[in-house]
Amino acid sequence: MLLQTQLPQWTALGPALILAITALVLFVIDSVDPDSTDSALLAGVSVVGTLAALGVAAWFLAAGTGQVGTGGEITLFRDALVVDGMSLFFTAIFTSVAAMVFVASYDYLKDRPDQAEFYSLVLLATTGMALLASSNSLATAFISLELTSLPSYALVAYLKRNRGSVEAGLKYFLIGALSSSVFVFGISLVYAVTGSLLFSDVASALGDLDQSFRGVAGIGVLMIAGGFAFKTASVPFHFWAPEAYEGAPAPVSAFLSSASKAAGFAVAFRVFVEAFPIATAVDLGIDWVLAFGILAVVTMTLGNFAAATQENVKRMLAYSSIGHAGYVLIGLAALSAGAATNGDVLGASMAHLLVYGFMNTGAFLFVALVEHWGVGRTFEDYNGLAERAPMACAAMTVFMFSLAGLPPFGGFFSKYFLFASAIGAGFWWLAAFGALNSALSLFYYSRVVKAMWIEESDGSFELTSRPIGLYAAIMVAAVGTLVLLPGFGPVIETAQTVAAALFG
Amino acid sequence: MVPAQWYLMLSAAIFCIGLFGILTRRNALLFLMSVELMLNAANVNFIAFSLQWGNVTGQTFALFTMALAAAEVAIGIGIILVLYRNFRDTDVTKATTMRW
Amino acid sequence: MVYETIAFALFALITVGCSLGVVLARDVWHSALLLGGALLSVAVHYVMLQAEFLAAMQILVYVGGVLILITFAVMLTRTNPEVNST
Amino acid sequence: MAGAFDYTPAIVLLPFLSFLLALGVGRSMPKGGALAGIAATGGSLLLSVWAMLAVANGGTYNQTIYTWAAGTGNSFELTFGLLVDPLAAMMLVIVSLIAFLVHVFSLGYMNDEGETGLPRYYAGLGLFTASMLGFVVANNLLMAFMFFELVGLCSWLLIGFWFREEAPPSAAKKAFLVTRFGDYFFLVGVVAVFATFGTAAFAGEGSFPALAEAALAGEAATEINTFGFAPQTWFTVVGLLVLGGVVGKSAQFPLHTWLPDAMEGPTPVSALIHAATMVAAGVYLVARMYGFYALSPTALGIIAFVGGFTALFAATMGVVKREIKQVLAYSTISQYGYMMLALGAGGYIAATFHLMTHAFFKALLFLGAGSVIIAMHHNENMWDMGGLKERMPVTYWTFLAGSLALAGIFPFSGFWSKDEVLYEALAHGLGGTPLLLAAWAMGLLAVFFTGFYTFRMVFLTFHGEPRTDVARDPHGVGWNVKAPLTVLGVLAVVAGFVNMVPVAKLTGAHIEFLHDWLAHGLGGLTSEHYGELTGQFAGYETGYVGSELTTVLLSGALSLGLALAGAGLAYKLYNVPAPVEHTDRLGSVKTLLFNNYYQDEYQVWLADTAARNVARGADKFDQGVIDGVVNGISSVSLFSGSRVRRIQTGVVSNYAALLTLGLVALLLGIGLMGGWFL
Amino acid sequence: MIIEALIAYTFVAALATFLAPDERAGQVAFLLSLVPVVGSLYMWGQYDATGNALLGGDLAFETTIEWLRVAGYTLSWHVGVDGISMPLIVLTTVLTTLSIVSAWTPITDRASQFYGLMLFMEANLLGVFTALDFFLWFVFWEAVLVPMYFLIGVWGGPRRKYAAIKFFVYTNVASLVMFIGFIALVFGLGDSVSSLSLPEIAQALRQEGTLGQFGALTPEALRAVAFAAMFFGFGVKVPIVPVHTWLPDAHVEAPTPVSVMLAGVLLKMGTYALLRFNFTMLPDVAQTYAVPIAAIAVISVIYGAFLAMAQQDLKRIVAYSSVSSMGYVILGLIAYTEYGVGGATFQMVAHGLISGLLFMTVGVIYNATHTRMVGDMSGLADRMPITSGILVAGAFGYMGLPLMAGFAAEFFIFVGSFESAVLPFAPVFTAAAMFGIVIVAGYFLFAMQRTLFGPFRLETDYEITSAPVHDTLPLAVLLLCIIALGVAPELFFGMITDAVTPILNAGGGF
Repeated sequence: MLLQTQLPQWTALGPALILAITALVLFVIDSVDPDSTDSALLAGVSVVGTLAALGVAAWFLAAGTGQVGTGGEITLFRDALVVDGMSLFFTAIFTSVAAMVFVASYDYLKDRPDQAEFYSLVLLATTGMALLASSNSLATAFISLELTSLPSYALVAYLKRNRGSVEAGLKYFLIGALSSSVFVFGISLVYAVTGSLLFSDVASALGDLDQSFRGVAGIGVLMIAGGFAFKTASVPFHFWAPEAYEGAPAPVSAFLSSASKAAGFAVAFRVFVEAFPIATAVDLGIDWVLAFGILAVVTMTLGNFAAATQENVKRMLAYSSIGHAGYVLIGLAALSAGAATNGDVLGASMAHLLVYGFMNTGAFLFVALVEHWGVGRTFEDYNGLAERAPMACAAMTVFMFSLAGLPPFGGFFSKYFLFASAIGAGFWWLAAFGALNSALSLFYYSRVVKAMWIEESDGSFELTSRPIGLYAAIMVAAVGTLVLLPGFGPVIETAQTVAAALFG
Repeated sequence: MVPAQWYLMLSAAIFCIGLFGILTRRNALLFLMSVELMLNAANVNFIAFSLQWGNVTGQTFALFTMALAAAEVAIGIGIILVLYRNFRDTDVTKATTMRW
Repeated sequence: MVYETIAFALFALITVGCSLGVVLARDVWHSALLLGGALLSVAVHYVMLQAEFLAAMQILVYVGGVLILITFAVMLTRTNPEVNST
Repeated sequence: MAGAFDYTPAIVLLPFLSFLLALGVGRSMPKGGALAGIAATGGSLLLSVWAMLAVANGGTYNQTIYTWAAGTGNSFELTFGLLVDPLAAMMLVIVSLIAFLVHVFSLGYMNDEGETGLPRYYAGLGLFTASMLGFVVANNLLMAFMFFELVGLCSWLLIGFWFREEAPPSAAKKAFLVTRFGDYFFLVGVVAVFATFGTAAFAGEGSFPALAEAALAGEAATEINTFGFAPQTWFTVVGLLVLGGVVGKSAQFPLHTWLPDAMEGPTPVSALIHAATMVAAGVYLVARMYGFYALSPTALGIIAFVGGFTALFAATMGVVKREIKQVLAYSTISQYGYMMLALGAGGYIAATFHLMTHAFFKALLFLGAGSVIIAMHHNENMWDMGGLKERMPVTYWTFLAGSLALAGIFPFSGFWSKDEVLYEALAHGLGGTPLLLAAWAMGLLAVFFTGFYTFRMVFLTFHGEPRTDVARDPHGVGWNVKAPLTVLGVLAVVAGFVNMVPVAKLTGAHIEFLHDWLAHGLGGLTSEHYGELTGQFAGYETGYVGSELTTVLLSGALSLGLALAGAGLAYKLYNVPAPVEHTDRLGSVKTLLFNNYYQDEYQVWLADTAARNVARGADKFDQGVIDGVVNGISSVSLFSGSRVRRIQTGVVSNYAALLTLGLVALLLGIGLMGGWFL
Repeated sequence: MIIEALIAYTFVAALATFLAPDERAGQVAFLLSLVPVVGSLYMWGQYDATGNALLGGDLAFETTIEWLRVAGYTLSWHVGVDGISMPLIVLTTVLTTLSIVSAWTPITDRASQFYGLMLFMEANLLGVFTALDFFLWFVFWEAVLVPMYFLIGVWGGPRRKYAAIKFFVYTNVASLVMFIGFIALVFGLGDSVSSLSLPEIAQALRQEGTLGQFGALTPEALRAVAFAAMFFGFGVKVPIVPVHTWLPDAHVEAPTPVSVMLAGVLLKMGTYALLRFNFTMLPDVAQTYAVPIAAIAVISVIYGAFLAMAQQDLKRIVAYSSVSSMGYVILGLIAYTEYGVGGATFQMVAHGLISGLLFMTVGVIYNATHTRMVGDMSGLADRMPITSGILVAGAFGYMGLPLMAGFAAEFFIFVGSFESAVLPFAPVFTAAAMFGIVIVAGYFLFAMQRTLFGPFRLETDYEITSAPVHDTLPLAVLLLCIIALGVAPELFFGMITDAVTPILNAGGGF
């Protein structure tokens, strides 16, 4: 109410603007003192900026900006951008993840060059994500997607003297470039048949489409899906993910696997629901729901099965991240035209992404902590770690069990609500596949727990320091993961409300 | 005026050629060039159908594509250079320290 | 109409030919040159499609920017003889 | 009058208290808890006698005292209650008397011999007595079953008393297992009774025998669920199921195998088990619910036949045994066979009579054997004895009295009861149930063997020359051994006089006290009622050879003659200064008898080898197939995981190719389904 | 509010124990765990309800607080106690305290973590037995796995890692399958339920016509499929043959106190859930498939008993015999008679106490001898008379000795299932299952004979002596409880039948 009446409309983009401005501030700091390694200042500014953005997003969300109660979505720049509940919800996810990553980076990046660049790149990527969640046209979607991707490429290759990091950056970039050309080509095909890039116009044009063009439209739609599959690390565009997550600095992996994935889903949800409405698409024979169903099953299966036999914890997490993409895809796969359950399914997916943002970020940050200690990356290296660092290991246990979907952690609710809503929508087979994979995932997640708590350490390592930033970030993530169980109500209710608004 | 479908064919051909390049060549720079071809294929579509539909949306989008392609190339070359520095090679199949 | 068709066919051929050249040429340097050709011929298409401004941009941005960057990279990484191999 | 019944629970609780005392503070009590046990059983005895007097005055008692479990809805209640009628009162006296004597005897057998673990022993005795007394006064089948099981537990505890050796624990296990096997059927029977009648009360209007009778008579049949069978068939089935427990506990063929092994327990325990408690429980149970069995001729026939066969079968095995207690063990089996025969033949009184006399003389024999064993320094082999007559006269004379009773020699107690058993079988057999005649014949034949093995035992033990140094100079026994022997010796002689049927028939004198005793009491539980029932439902009628009197006399003469013949043969073979084994004359039968007809072998094979093989097979199946599938699923998952990850070759060109392939496949799939290419 | 207070208190106690020093953790945990015992006994004393938690009527200590709304369904903090859960709550608190005491000897390493996890598990178990909202219940249900995984994995035997992960994944698979089945059912109910409150769902399911088409499944098919899924899901926990193989591994590897909890309470979760879900909510399906279910029960009884017979490890013997005993529970449940279902519930408690006692005793023996193999021991009764005596008592309790809880439970079940009107050939099934009492006697007697009796012969380089008092005391307490329940089953049985009757009453409606 408040915003709707008293603030100019453009302020609805506040979170994104704050992020962008923070990035610029960082550039300024960097240009004033190019060799600055004052982590505290850089990280502090970044954290303040992202928290401010998060605060604004949460405030807007609570105040109902862009939601049905206050007059519906706010469209800006001739409908190119839209601010509604969903975009704010996702912005909250991105900024929370980014804030945790920044806090953790304070230690991780200590004594490294180019810190300011790192922080500003992450901030720019976050800005891109915020815009991505708000984009209401294929053009803004593409641009903000690239704005997200381009800094990410650089971030993955941030450790430029580390072969793994560089290799990861290369692969990420190459697959990314290929994917974005596919994406753009898909957009061009859709434009070819509809003559518009605005979601609503595309939708109405598709509704009147000559049946003979449906092949072109269909290829375009699926190619666009491919572009999002890249961003969300879904099969078959997932190939970059294991290497990128493994090779990248762990905070970046956390950022990419949590926020970037969420961003991909944010835009995918909006594009497919708004630009290619199910009823229209099915009439044209473009059954993207089925396509996402197949992708969901294949993605979760591939991700989990590959994760089950990894030796490297970080790579295991990478594959698990693919598996989770598969779960979230259920949100797009368990839809049906005009069904009342659509909002529930999509909302459950969104809620899962939020919880995932905490637990997965936490897990990668724990890996960052271990890397910081120089312990090693394989499961064996983690043996007996709990004796040395019980608090951190307890937090990691929380993340692992939460990822596996065990209570009393947030991942339990989000995963089971996701399955439940899929069943509720009649797609019980998706839930069944999810359940199978979930059981398998328990196996490999508990391997980490087993290594930390059950295995004997060989006593060869000493933990030299207690990095405050990393610890703080991990604890925040752990507490978030825990609190999201009893406090899941607002999350799921908000998510389902804003998701339902998308179908409205 | 040439029918827009022909341009569709053309762009498809260019796209496929670019894809073919990506699949067959191992040099990272050729990879980049192939991607440029594919992006151009999309641009051909945009511009052709921009005319067809009588709006400038397509043209505008093509402009964005160019700008982003340029940025992408810039980033890409940066990465290729550090790749070269680390692996003494621009062969993308050589960087396989991480797999499985 | 006929001229347009002929022109389209011609430049389409050039575009496709050059593109094929890009991906088939053994030498990266040749590829880079042929890419320039392809991009230029696409620019011609733009002109035919009444998008002169974009054609100009195509030439400026692509041929002037991207291609130079690529060339630069080719130069920097050329010391290795294996670069030529496909 | 009612005062006596108010104290009935105390009859059971007193020994239980002694059990608790011995278990809890037995270590610090004098004589290891023996005195508490003696006091308790003495108290029980007094109360039992009081109760018996009350019953003699025409009182009976049938009262539910505790609700064990009550369903809320329309289901039946499970209760504990007391039933004191003539049968129970008599049994109470017998059990508490023998338990009392066994306690006293144990002072000599256990305390004086310096055994360790006495508190455990007396705790066991106390619990044993309490369980048996509880069983005796039970007023419903469930309560009976529960105490029946407790009796089994106690037998396990006591038979395995010397647990530091190999054999007693094994024998205890066998005893429990074999009787458990029988109890399994019993339990099914109990459950079936509840399911059928909704009650398991023994006595009263709503008791299950009464309901069954009403059902067969065509009254009130609607309340009864016979699971689709004809009522009589179903009652037979239920009766036979309950009989399983009887066969097990009363050591009837084929579940008799545990009893000889049970001789591993202390001898006073054997006396208690065989005379008054465990083994008697089975027969007592049949007598207790006789009103139910009487409804089913098939069940009765089976009981009679099993009884007769067991009587003969066990007697034959008894003739070759070397240990004194083994002989007694087989004699026990054989004698309980007679009781079953009597029950099956409609001789409710005869069975009860034999139960009583047997309790006295068998307790006597066991205690006498115990006395001999004390004297022989715990050597039980009769071939090591001989000539003990002079050295331990009290034991000898009492033992002889018991032996005469066991062999059924006139006028000792066993004669009267056994004679009545055989007479009932004969009379009802002649009355139109020829099956009983076969059972009678076996029982009669067994008389001969009984006489033979009994006196073989007596002669080998007490007569002739001592064959070992120990036998020449046996250990003395104290008053606490002699006193119980004397009491029981007197009883073994005179107990038969309560029911001298042949004399009564001959003289017309009214001296059938037991008949009168059992004829009154609660309605539906009297011997007369049972007689009516067997007549009505089992078709038992009395037939005679000539007149009733001739039949009685013929039967008595026949059995006495056979017993004397057996005793005479034993006299001829073994009452010599230096007896030798004559078993070789039996030829191949000898091996058969020594091996107890290979009954143990097949049962051990079943319980051990076969069961273990099944178990091992099941285990293999479980580990191999069922768990194999579980582990297989995980292996397959992990294996496919290790394959799946191979897709990630690390070569980015391959990724691009796979990516393209995937996209194309998806395009083709969705396109074909959506009909884009049409 | 007492339930909330108890659960919250126990969570806090768990936390406090985590922070306690290792040397004192055992005592701290014991003292802290006394409060739930007292609390549950107080609840038992105050208990005056007569209803069934799912089918209505009086409930004790009921609270409902709305928690969240998802997809049009309300989730609440909804707890309450009826006659079925009350005994299980008492069982849980008592067994936890006793297990904690019994852990004093064997658990020397990382003690505060151990005891903290035990209390954490207790809190969740209390939640399982009181929760009346599906998701609330499910949270507790799944949360029990986590401490159990650690308890087996960290403090277990040589193959503890394998056992722990097997337990973990196996039961998790089961939960997932169950979840899908149940949720399908809920969605099949459509608008007739607006919350995931179990009573609401149960009552709706028991009403004809409320269940609608679900996807391609007709209401009947949905009932059957959901029943099967839930039966599998809960059956794993119970466990029933053939999904039992995690149990022996988990039991053998788990340290004694954990085995006690596993056998004593965790298995009861499965049967409890079967009763609450399958047999209360879908009585018609259960009755339709009575024969296969009874067959599974009988097979579990007999097959489990034979498996126990084949074992050489005392713990494995007890573990497999649990499979056997749980088969009786299934048999009682499918009978749909007062004694059958009530007896099954009673058996949950009885078996909890008895198997707990046996595991503890085996643990005490293991503490002294460092072996559990039957073949390694002989004549232990000579050195450990009291422990041996208790083992004997426990074993006889397991064999169903009258006046001990096991007999009461088994007898109720047998009587109930024999007269079952629902199960065809009920007498045959009952008699077949009852044969288990012979086999169980067989293997326990064999095992006792070989371990406790005969000449003492165990080569050790240390003295084997009587167990310390704090090891023996829990055994004695358990034994007393077992005898008390055997002599006076009405302590629980009355309230159980109160709660069971509504299940039966409406059950015939289909």
